[in-house]
Amino acid sequence: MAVVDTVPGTAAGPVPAADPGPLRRILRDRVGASALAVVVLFLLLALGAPLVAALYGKNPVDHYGQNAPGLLSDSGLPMLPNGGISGDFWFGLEPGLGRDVFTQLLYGIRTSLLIAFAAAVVTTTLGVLVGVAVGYLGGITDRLFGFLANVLLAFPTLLLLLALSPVIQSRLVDPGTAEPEWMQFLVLILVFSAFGWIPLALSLRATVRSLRERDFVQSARAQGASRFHVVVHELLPNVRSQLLVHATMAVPTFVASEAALSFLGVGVTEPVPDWGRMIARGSEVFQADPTYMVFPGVALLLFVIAFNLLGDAVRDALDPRAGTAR
Amino acid sequence: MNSTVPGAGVRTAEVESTAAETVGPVLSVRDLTVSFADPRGGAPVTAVQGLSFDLSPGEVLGLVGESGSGKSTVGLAVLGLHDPRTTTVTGSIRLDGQEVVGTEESALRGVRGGKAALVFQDALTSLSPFHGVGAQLAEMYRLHHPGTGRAEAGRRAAEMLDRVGIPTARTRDYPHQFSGGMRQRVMIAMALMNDPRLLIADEPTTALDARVQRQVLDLLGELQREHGTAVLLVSHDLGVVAGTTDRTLVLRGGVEVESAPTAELLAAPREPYTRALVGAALRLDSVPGTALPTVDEPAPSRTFRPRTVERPERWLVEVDDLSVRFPGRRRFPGLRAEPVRAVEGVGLRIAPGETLGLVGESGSGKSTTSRVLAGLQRPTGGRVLYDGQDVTRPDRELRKRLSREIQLVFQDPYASLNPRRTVAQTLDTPLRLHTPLDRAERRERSAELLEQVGLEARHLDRYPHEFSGGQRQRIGIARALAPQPRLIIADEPVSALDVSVQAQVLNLLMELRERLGVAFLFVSHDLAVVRHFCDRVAVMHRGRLVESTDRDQLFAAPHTEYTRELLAAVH
Amino acid sequence: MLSFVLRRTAQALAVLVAVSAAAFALFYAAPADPARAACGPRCDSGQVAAVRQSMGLDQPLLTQYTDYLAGVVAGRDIGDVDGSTIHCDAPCLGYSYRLHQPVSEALADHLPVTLSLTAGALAVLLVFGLGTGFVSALRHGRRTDRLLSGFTLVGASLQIYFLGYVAQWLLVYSTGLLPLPSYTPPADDLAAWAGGMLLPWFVLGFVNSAVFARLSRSQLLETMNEEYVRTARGKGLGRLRAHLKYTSRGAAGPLVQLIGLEAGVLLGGAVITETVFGLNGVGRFAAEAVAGQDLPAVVGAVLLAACFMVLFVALADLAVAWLDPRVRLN
Amino acid sequence: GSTTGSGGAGASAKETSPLTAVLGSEQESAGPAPAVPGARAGGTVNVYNSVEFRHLDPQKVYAGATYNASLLWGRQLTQYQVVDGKAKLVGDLATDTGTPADGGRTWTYKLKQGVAWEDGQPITAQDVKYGIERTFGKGYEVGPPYWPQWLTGEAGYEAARTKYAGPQAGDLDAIETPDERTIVFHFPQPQADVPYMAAQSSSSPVRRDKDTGTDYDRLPFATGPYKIVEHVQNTRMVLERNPAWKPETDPIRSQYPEKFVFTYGKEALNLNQEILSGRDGGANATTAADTLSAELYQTTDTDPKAKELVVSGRQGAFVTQLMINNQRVSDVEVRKALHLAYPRQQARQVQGGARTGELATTLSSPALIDWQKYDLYPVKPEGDPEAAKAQLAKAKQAPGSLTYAYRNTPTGQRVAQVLVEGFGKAGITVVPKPIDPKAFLDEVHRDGAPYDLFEETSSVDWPTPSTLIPFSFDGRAGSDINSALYRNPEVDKEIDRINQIGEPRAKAKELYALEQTVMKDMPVLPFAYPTVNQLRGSNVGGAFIHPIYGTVSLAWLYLKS
Ligand SMILES: Nc1ncnc2c1ncn2[C@@H]1O[C@H](COP(=O)(O)OP(=O)(O)OP(=O)(O)O)[C@@H](O)[C@H]1O
Ligand SMILES: Nc1ncnc2c1ncn2[C@@H]1O[C@H](COP(=O)(O)OP(=O)(O)OP(=O)(O)O)[C@@H](O)[C@H]1O
Ligand SMILES: [Mg+2]
Ligand SMILES: [Mg+2]
Repeated sequence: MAVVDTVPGTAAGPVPAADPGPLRRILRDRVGASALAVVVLFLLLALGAPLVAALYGKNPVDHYGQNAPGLLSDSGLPMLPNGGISGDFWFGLEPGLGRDVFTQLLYGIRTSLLIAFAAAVVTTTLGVLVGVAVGYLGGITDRLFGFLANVLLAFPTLLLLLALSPVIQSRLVDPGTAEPEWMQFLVLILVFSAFGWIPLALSLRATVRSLRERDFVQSARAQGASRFHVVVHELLPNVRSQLLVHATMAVPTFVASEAALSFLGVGVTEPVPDWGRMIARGSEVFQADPTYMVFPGVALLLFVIAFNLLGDAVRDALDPRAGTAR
Repeated sequence: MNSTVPGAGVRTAEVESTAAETVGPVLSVRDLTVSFADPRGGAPVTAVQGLSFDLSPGEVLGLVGESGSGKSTVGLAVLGLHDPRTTTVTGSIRLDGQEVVGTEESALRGVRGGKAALVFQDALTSLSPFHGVGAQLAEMYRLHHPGTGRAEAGRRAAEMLDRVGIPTARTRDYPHQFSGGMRQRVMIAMALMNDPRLLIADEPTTALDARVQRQVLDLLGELQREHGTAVLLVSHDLGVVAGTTDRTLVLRGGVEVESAPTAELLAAPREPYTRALVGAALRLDSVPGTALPTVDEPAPSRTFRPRTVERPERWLVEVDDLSVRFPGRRRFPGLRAEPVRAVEGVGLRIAPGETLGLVGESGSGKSTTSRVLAGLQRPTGGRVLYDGQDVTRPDRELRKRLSREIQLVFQDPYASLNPRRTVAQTLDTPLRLHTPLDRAERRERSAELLEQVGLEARHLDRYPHEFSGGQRQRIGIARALAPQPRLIIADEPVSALDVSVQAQVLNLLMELRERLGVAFLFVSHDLAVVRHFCDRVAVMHRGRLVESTDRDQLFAAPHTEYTRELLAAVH
Repeated sequence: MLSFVLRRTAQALAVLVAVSAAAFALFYAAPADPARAACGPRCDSGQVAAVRQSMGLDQPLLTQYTDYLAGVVAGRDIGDVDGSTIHCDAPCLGYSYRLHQPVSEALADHLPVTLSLTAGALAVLLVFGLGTGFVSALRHGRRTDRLLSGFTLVGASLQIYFLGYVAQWLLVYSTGLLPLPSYTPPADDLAAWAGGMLLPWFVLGFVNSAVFARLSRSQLLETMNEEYVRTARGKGLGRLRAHLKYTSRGAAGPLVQLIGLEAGVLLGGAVITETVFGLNGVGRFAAEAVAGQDLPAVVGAVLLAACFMVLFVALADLAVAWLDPRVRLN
Repeated sequence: GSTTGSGGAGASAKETSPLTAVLGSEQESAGPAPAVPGARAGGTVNVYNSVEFRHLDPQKVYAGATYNASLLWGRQLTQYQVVDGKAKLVGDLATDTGTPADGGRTWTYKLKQGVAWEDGQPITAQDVKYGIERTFGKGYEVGPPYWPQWLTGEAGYEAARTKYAGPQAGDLDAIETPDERTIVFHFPQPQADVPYMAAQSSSSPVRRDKDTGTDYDRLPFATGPYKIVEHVQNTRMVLERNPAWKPETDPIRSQYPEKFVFTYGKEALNLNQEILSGRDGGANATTAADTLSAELYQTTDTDPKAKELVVSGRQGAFVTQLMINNQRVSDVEVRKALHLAYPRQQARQVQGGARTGELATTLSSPALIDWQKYDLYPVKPEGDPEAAKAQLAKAKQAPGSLTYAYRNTPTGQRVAQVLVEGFGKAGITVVPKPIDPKAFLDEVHRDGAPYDLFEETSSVDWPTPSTLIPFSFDGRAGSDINSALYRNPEVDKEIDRINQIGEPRAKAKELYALEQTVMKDMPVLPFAYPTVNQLRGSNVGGAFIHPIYGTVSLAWLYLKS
């Protein structure tokens, strides 16, 4: 479609009002603004977890329920109703170990976010590099990539994650030594990254393929610009919004996947607080103590919804069809 | 294009005497205002404001105006096709005495396709790609003749298609299997299926070649006369309107500027805007190489030197026996479709400082040829010399030189600018690559370039979308000028622009040509533009060069049948 | 069209061979020793070596792989732990020493569960997802649209393992409204089959329907603005009929592709759903095989999943080609 | 802590052995079995199992739950008769529990009249011999190694097999079958435990012409009250009454239900739910091996109807211990400090509390004959960090950090957290090391495994202490058997001496004394005598936890209506 101007064609005609910028536009959207607020709240809680915990006076590792009598029954269930919610333990006590649920949740955000963000960064970077390069180069590279992507996509991902995590773990850790916490994180980030980059790379490849034929790329090439210049200065800025949307949408996906793996028992292990493991434990004691599953379940729900909404808002704000083009 | 069609005025008189005075108007629009709500909550856009006009049976009314002036909005409002949730329509639209504004959707269904029918600009997107054309026509019939059997409707559809020259054997085919002109004819056949009282044709020929455009317009006129249908012809092209309409209404920014019988309007426009619009339209009888009138400057003061290009000692560009083939689509490993022969045995010469026009209908290989020259496309065969050097397999040195001395200007000014780079960044690239200037100097030079093309230094840090189409094309030209090229390849540089903007850009190009002495390869399908701007013209047809001569000679006495046809279509 | 089918089939086969090779290399390179696992804890190294030999694990990986492929095509004989040989019919996916069963047989045992689960969930997902998408698009920008969009968003953000437990608790255990999730072969008792699958169908269908709702909504909205839909309405066709006949046809392509993808993914085993509802389908089978280091079973399950994936994606491509004359007739 | 669960759980608190009389007399060995009070015949019992039994071939079976289930279709020379939760070893196919001679070097069994295969042919001494010969064969390593070891007099199984390589290698001379009904075993060394070994599944007869090799693992030929008529692996198995079985020959089993239908592959939680709710045949169902899911504890605790369906009892002769690698933690004072600091109660709490078992103070299980409770170093169940610190002060050198290897399961992780915190309070740093559950046993038993602590639940092979100290604490045994790597030459000498005793009770007495000697060194920390809790449907009668095999006994079940 030919882009047409509504401005009378004078040499120095009035220029349309400046673009308000994506952030402004997200804020203008009520839903987007609240989503952003929730996301920021989660981020702040993650960053300030030690501070909040200190103010609240509990930590996520002490077995309060086991050490003080009267909190847990012999079989480990909280004595007080609603999962042991009390003035001391705002969200109750963990059945069994008797840790504080509130601080567990709080520190759980850190686990989720750290893995999700890292995986999002890795997959986005990888996706961009491969997608843009392959899309631009075309030819045999492109066909090889297409085949590789098909093969990787045909793999049942979850199954592979299940099978691979212990393998990678045992490859990386010397059996005699204790596995450092960061190693678990690293393994999860690695397995997520192994597959997460493909969809982005595929969509970028398609975008770049069409951009490659666009006049401005042709023009840069005709002017003798290097491949590097074309990719970095001409193509990359044009896929920026796609990247941003991908990254925002990737975070909740990885948070959910991480929780799913933990639920299936191959995620992060004790004592690192983790929502998926809390839900798994919650499902064991659900009939006796539904509260313990509800807190992480709802927190995860809120978190994922907020991120998804934010992703939508980012997409809307960056969508060229939504108004910048004209 | 051309404006004065002999006999246009006569026809107008004829129609008025027979139909318009005897019965009431088919369409009567009073004080029509249409505004669109901004989905993001901004101020609503008023696309049409206080428009009134009448259309008598059998009359053809042209609705002209530059892009975005609200022409299509009027057309859609007549059929009540706007989305009622985002659109506010006030005023009155009476179709054959029946009010459309505010009428129930169900009542409008009988009107749409029955009393009034629509033909849109692009037939490929307007016909459903998933249904056969015959079926689409038959549906149109059955919708307004309830109780008709499938067979009967199918027969009528086939008949109608036959009327517009589509063989009956092809009624089962799908739209994509037809050429653009055929599709447009299918659209017209569909619109006329139910003998509507009113036909709204929204830019029905914009997407077509001049030749096909002529055929379709002729067909439309023929059928219209036969059925006595009133036609609202929407167009931005005065040339189209001139040859077809009885009366013309000029819109600007949603407001009526002027309305008069077409011949009158073209001969003696009353409003300055109309005058400019008429003046800006190039005609085949205007003096080539003169400054063109624009809306801001209806009587151009500037003149250009008459152009003389002698046969040079050494051609800047020599192309011999050039051929380009694109591999066919891969089917099964080992099987490939026939290659596309985009260019076959083309030979061209361009002298330093000369402007060569390359014309031909769509797909004739113009762009491909120019891409070879720009080094963007490797030819399959043939020889291409630039300044005596073979450019088909350039070494580093030559490539660098070519990329400096040959520059490109593209058709679509928006697509040719990177939307994510500021004007300064866009202009910086060629300067950085081809001049030894440092950063500050490059910025200074960029500002100079902008001024050269009539923009200002303060525009440097803006993004393309902050400019109008004409301004964007100027930026594209400034970029081409940056490394001081010897040859500029301009691929349809004004086709996407409104007439008045087109005139401005052509003026600028002529001015630069005179000042800088650059050679041009000017690709266009618009003969009037080529005639005005070029020294020599080469005509391409299906990948072959059919003619290449001096401008005046070509337009006065074309050698080949094909060229003659092309020229005839413009007249 | 024929050449399209042929090309697509060749592609699919190539992908499958690559997947099998990758799976083979990946899992057999793992540190776990299948021979030790098969032999049991009391085996000493000599016995393990013997078992390894009878299982063919002493061969180079490449030989094992080509034997495996040959088995898939033509069947083969496999050594058991006790030195006897077992014939395994084509398509032979190896022999599970954990289950004492050819992998293909074991998979065939579990497949009906997953098939049932997938078919029902897919139906729910289509009806619900496409339905909400269609209504949302028709009521674009209105309250219904916002409500439905919110609803699907919540669906997309809910995790099966959370929703599944809560729903099970509410609908099955505490109120007894629904039967216990279980699999009964439909041939035995159709009502019991449907009853036992009802909750899994709805939970899996609902959680996954959000993607469809969103895609169908955006596709329909996009298509609604297509000129040919406007033309159809300009012909005098009612809004609903125009959308049903023209818009939905235009929006179908990407949806069909997504359905193919989803069917492939679901058939590959909905590990979490099957875990939550205790259904013994391919997903659980595979998860258990992973936990039990039953490599032939893992590779078999991976291959089966990949097969479904490739098959359904290819089918979707064919369907799209069939739906769209522009592709079909080229 | 208070005991929860149904009355059965109380049984676990008893402090004497459930074995009443050790060996039954010939009269007691005669059929029919004592009638189960209230039993009626007929109906189909559903048996739900989350996983298929690993083996059905009698010579490959080596797991309590399978022993217990196989009583339905398989018979051995001897077997446990259970009345009122008390087990007594009686002759099953044999007329009595065996006659020793030659100081325990020769044992003679005589088959009963009228015992038959499912096709009606009599079971012969040759069939019994052939069955035992199979335990030497290739592929049968998965079963217990005792017959080959005892019959050849070799200490190692492999060495034993070099002397005789199974039925393919011809006849085994060590077993004599003078006539169709007499079997005589000749052992190079005195063996006191032959009657118990004769009750193991690997002593089952196999008829040579019915030995289908690998397939025998799927469809063994029946001698018991039921026969397998259909077996789809990992899916289902159907048992019907065996008309060739005669109740008057069998002092143990009954034949009340018409059929048994085993269903495999359902998730444990779901099948438990099904039994609890009684829907879809759940009322007629029981589990064979799956225990009550933790998810249902609350329901069975609070709902009296559900509580009634829980069948509880001690898990055979199993004992759970915190293993200490005695080579790595060689200072006895440190081990004693660990014992004092061990937060046993908390560790039990995270696994479900008292219902999961009774805290242990001994190496041996209360299920063994003539067992007596003792507690050498009494300590608070929640651990005594102060006492532990004081004890630690006596150590020559304080331990650095100790590695605790655990199965990487949710429960495993929680117990690890408890230990880290509990031992931490006493100033002992514990580094938890998660290990893939399937690889756990191999990994911790591997030579030179670098772990200081790990938990192990193990059992003797039959209810005498003969396979406890002489195996698990024999300093000459490898890490696969002597998990704690306990080395004490004195103890080894004692073992050799006691092994020469041919009379079971005398031998047991000596072994209990030796156990206390070992316990003085605190080589491992006893944790609990685990309890099993299983569910049976409301219509299922006669369910109890088999005192030896530790699961619900199928052979005693009947349907109430
Ligand atoms: N659905 C809509 N929502 C919002 N604004 C619209 C809508 N349709 C048209 N407009 C705006 O109304 C004005 C008139 O549009 P219209 O399509 O009638 O112009 P036109 O004269 O047909 O232009 P062109 O020659 O480009 O077809 C433009 O500013 C356009 O942006
Ligand atoms: N990259 C390509 N691959 C395959 N075919 C191509 C390619 N580029 C152009 N063609 C074909 O080559 C022929 C000539 O194309 P070209 O773009 O040169 O025509 P044109 O004269 O510039 O047409 P227009 O006026 O529409 O721009 C056309 O048939 C076109 O379909
Ligand atoms: Mg328009
Ligand atoms: Mg072109």
